[in-house]
Amino acid sequence: MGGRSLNSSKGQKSASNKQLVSFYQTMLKIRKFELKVAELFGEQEMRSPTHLYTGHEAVATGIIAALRQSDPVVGYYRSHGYYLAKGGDPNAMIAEFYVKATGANRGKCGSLLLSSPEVGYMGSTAIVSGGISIATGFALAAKLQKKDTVAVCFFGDGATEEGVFYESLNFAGLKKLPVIFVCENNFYAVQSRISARQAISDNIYDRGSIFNVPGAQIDGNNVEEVFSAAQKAVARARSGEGPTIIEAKTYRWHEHVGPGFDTDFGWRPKEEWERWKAKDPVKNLEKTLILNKVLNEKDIIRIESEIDKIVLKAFEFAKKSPLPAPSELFKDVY
Amino acid sequence: MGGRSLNSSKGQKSASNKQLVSFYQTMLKIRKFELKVAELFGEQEMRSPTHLYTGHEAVATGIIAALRQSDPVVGYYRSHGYYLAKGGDPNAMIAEFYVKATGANRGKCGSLLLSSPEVGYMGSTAIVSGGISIATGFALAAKLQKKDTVAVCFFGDGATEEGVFYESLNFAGLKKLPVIFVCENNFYAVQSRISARQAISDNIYDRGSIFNVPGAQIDGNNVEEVFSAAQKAVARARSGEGPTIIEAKTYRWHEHVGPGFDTDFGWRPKEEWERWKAKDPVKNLEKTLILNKVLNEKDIIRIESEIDKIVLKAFEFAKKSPLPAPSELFKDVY
Amino acid sequence: MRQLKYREAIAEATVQAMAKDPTVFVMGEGVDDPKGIFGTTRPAYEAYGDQRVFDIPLSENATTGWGTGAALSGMKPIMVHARNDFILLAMDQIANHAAKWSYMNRRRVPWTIRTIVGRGWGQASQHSQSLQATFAHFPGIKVVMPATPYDAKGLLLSSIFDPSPVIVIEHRKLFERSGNVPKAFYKVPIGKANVIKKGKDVTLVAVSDMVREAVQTVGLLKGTRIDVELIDLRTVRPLDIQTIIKSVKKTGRLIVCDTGWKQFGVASEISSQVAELAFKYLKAPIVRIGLPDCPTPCSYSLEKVFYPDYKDIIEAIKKVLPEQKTRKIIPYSKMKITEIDNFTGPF
Amino acid sequence: MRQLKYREAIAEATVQAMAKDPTVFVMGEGVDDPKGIFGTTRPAYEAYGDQRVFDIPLSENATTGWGTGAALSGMKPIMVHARNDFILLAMDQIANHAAKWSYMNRRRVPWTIRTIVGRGWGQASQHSQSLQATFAHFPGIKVVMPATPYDAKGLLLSSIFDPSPVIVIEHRKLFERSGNVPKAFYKVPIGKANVIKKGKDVTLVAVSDMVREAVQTVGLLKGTRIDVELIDLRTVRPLDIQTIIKSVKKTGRLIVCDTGWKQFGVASEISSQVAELAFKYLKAPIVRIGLPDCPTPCSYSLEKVFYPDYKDIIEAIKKVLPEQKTRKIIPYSKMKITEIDNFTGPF
Ligand SMILES: Cc1ncc(C[n+]2csc(CCOP(=O)(O)OP(=O)(O)O)c2C)c(N)n1
Ligand SMILES: Cc1ncc(C[n+]2csc(CCOP(=O)(O)OP(=O)(O)O)c2C)c(N)n1
Ligand SMILES: [Mg+2]
Ligand SMILES: [Mg+2]
Repeated sequence: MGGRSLNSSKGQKSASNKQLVSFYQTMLKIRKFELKVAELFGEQEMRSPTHLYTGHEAVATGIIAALRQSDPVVGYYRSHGYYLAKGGDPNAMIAEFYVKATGANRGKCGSLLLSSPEVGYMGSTAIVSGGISIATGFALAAKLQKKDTVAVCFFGDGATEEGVFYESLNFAGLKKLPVIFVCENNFYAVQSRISARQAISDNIYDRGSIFNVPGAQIDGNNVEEVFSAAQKAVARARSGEGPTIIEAKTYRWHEHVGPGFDTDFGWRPKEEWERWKAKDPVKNLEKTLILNKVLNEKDIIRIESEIDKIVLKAFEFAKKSPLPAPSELFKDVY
Repeated sequence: MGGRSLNSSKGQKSASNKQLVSFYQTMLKIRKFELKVAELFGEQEMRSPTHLYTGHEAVATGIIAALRQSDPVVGYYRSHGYYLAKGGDPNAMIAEFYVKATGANRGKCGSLLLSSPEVGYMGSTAIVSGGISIATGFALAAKLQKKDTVAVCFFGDGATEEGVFYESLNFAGLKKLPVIFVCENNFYAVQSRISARQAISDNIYDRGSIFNVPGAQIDGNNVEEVFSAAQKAVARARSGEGPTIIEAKTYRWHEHVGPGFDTDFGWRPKEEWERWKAKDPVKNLEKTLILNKVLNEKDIIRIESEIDKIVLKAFEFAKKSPLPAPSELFKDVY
Repeated sequence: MRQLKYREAIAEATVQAMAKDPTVFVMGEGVDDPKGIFGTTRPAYEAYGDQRVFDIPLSENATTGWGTGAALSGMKPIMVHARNDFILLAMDQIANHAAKWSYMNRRRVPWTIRTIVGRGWGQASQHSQSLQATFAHFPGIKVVMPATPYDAKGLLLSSIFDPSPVIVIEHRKLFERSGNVPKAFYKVPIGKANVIKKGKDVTLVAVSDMVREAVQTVGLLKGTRIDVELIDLRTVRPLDIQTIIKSVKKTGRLIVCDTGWKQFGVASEISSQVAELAFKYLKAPIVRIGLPDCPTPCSYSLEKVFYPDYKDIIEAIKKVLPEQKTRKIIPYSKMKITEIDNFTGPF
Repeated sequence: MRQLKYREAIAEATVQAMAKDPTVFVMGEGVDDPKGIFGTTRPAYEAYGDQRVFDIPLSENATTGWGTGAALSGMKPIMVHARNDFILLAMDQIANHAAKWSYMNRRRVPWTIRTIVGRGWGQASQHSQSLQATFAHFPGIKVVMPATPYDAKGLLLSSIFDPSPVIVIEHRKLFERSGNVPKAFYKVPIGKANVIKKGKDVTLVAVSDMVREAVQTVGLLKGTRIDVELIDLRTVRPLDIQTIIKSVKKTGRLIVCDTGWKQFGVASEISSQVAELAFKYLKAPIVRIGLPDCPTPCSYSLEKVFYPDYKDIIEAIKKVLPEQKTRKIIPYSKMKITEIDNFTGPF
């Protein structure tokens, strides 16, 4: 407990080649969707605060791959990755970005509050830390219902400064709840550096040690490592051993919200950005797959073009969909 | 850091005999005042929720003895000990219990929200954990003002379940603020046992380890041990080294609120209660002082009778004081 | 009919809900202890044990999120807080999350928060607030305030089985009061005010403990010609404004008595809606009765001026009715007060 | 006169307060970053450095307590939150502690919270709330809402130097608007509404961004005979009800436009006070304009129906004034709208 990785190796299997290819497809899908969003953002048709996940793709992909579709996931405003990895409908996602009636949330949420409860992506929150206790509640229900469901919450490094994180860790540790707390530590909250906000900024994975919640700190840009940590945590949770923290170190390429870059106005050192760009989770997996002869250049081209089609179709669907009618305003308040 | 006691021995001096006698006087004063409150409570003249401190006396006494009067202290509803140890006027205290115009808070607070800012007892709160961030704010001011003030917050074990405790630890650790977090761990919150509420119930002193805040777990019934831990923490704080947690294990003799006993209705094992009663912080110090020939029986009688006089006078003062006039209602809202 | 105390009615509703539906559970600080929550949760604990009635840490904000997650998973959580002051710590989960979840995600959150207003006996500023207006400001939340043992049971049962988040605000002063409570499982509908007494001169709307005071006042006015129509609001959100409007159209006069602060409070909302929807029926200004503009003091000498009572209601009646109607009101000194505050603490 | 943008006026007030008084400091998430808080805090950071303008962890409840403790120690903290939705996390420290501290302990808490209402461009339910009524319900707190660059500076300076806790609720939509702002240090008094335009037909009270809409509406009514008296409320608590009453005594008609929800909101409070204190002067029902009873939707097609505008104000005017007065109002399609929403995100 409290080490940089979980001691137990139960439930650990390294990903098969087939799985790795599927991870690659998911990650590339997330990437390509966001590239298109960034490209078209200036058109002013996707009008809602949009927080790009580019750079983080391995985290959502690797964690969610270790789950069942029925396992509930709660995310935060940087929500596109969870939605797609969980199997949410791409058309409905882009329609939601265009705030259309056909959107995943009928135009009520936009990018930052996306969800798809049908596939277990239960909700996003735009309040930092807001989902942590809710995911813990999913796990509480699983325990009360004696189901082997596992709940997952994704959140940023900033969320670990909010008290509700510790309140939930204590309760999850006390009741041995089947919940996995996934912190995507990208070292920034908006423009604010983690060292300006946290007394010890390198121990998020270990913050559960005082509550009997073990943790692992992993390379969030390496989907195999993410998947492996997730499998261990899921196995722990499903077998009644309780919660786990996974701290995945990663990096956000874009500015906090919107399609620009923090390097544009000199806030982040260009060098830092370049260094992390070299750790591109998608490209690096692609390289490995080619190196290990799991895929060849042709396969890549095929996969790319399949995804391009999905992306294109989704934007077409979204653009031609109608806006919500005024009567939608008062629906679903209660 | 994170051990059961602070490693540094800086600032540590054992209490002189003179100091011990003064501790004894303070503790006995708290005890005797509360005995009288319990005795007269049934008269229904002290009408406000009253949380007796009996059993905890060594904590307030030992900690506050290591402070200057100008050092700000924030307490909670179990407030009588802090008030008296900090040097609050006994007449005004009892008048406040009788909710009189001459009370420390002009009849606006009663027992549970007592304060005396004039002597640095800045306030009590009836919201569990409510004072922790405020005391941290006192320390922040000291740092900004470059003063060597030390702020102290007292709270119960229950308060360590509220997120604001961790939020404040992080900030105090980050900014190395001169604040001491004193947790009086009496194992209960109202009737609820700590084991039903906390994932790990024996490590409150260590909860700051993840935020660079060292801690010490001490015998809260031993005023010398409390004083010694307080001196170390105060020295750390005054010299700019930052915050400390002191977890003082102790026991509340009475029921949570009111003059009865939890053993009355079978909630607590009588045996547990007896065991702690044997650790009476006041009687045990008295025994030590006699054993070491610092005081003799006569001295004790003299001290007792001096305190009895103060107590008597305070109740007389309170009883004959007027109730607040209706015009007081709207005073000091802003 | 069978008599139960308000607190016994709450306890009975809890047990019956749990008997009927295995997804109902109770969590809260001290819910399993013999004195806890004034005896309202212990019977459920005794009947269903610590898997369905359990103690939790002091973490109000997270607790509410645990309830939301559990509710979204098919459970019906009842969260209990001994004072509504404490759930100000949970405002984020109540107002930013639970209130909006259905709107955002089209999945409903069927939880219930039970919480209590403290009043009197020196509860002072942090244990006495009556915060219905604060919670009711947020669409997505429902707020009920039972004033009788009958409603305490029936409204709690409605709340537990309601598909939305409901905050049930009980009142400490009512806990020991007795009233008719059928043994059977029954619901009192959320969003429906109760016309306690028909009348034609003035409409008196009261909330929670102020219903008690209003009933006493009506009693004190027996022998005068004043025919009060007395309405127990029962639900703060959604407001049953139609019942009030209907009454005001008849009486032309309205007095609203709330347990919370007057400013930005429930009485203001009712007053403004009536002034908008029934303006031309009004024969006199609407009078709001609520707490004055300061925190709660501790001393009983100040509580006496802080809390409104029958005298405030009678003064309001004198204000809205013509003099010949109120002439027969006897002096306060001659009134036989039945509502005597015999609460003796310690909490 | 010198023109500044609303956000520049806030920045200038902050710098001037810090120049005048060394105990003033600023803390908040991102206050030191070049884009942070829309540029309002960066000039102070540049002038006074990271000892007096500093970034903090995301811990809204504790932060408020840090502010309270610092304020009680002789400092004048300014705490900044990019949205007022976030300080629901701090309700306990705001309402249970800061609001009551002076009453309990006779020591005042001179802090300022600056926070912002988001509106439009898909802010959706958790980044767009306008929660003045929630905060203003608590005696002990003051709440101001500047509508112009002039007031943004003057009210912020008053708030910083006010001995009590003040919440300054700014509005995102106003940040880029320009107006007269004297260079000198000046204060706009808290608790004093501003009669922007005298008139005799109808009193129009507006709050924050609704002042902008109300001014536009008055412009659109030029050429009709309707003489509107336009009042910018400026302060929500303490309410300057006298200025409103005085106006209503003259006009006999009142419309109140708020940026928050209508139910249990600021407009309801004003309406009920006026109906109580100036009942006999009222010639028509008071009309409240505020947000309808649902969370904020994201889509601009729904935002358009959700947010009230000049049409709602004109409809209200038609409702309260006799037909012969409103006959000359031209059709909406012919009106020249000056207030065009050209906000383009991303936040
Ligand atoms: C409670 C709360 N406080 C402040 C904000 C403003 N805010 C939005 S995103 C954000 C940064 C959060 O950073 P982090 O949790 O690390 O996630 P990241 O954006 O880096 O993925 C902040 C401060 C908020 N949304 N909610
Ligand atoms: C935020 C909050 N939640 C709940 C309560 C109700 N309550 C009052 S005292 C108390 C017990 C606190 O126990 P602890 O902190 O251990 O202090 P002790 O009374 O044991 O000294 C509780 C739960 C409260 N006052 N405030
Ligand atoms: Mg981050
Ligand atoms: Mg305790």
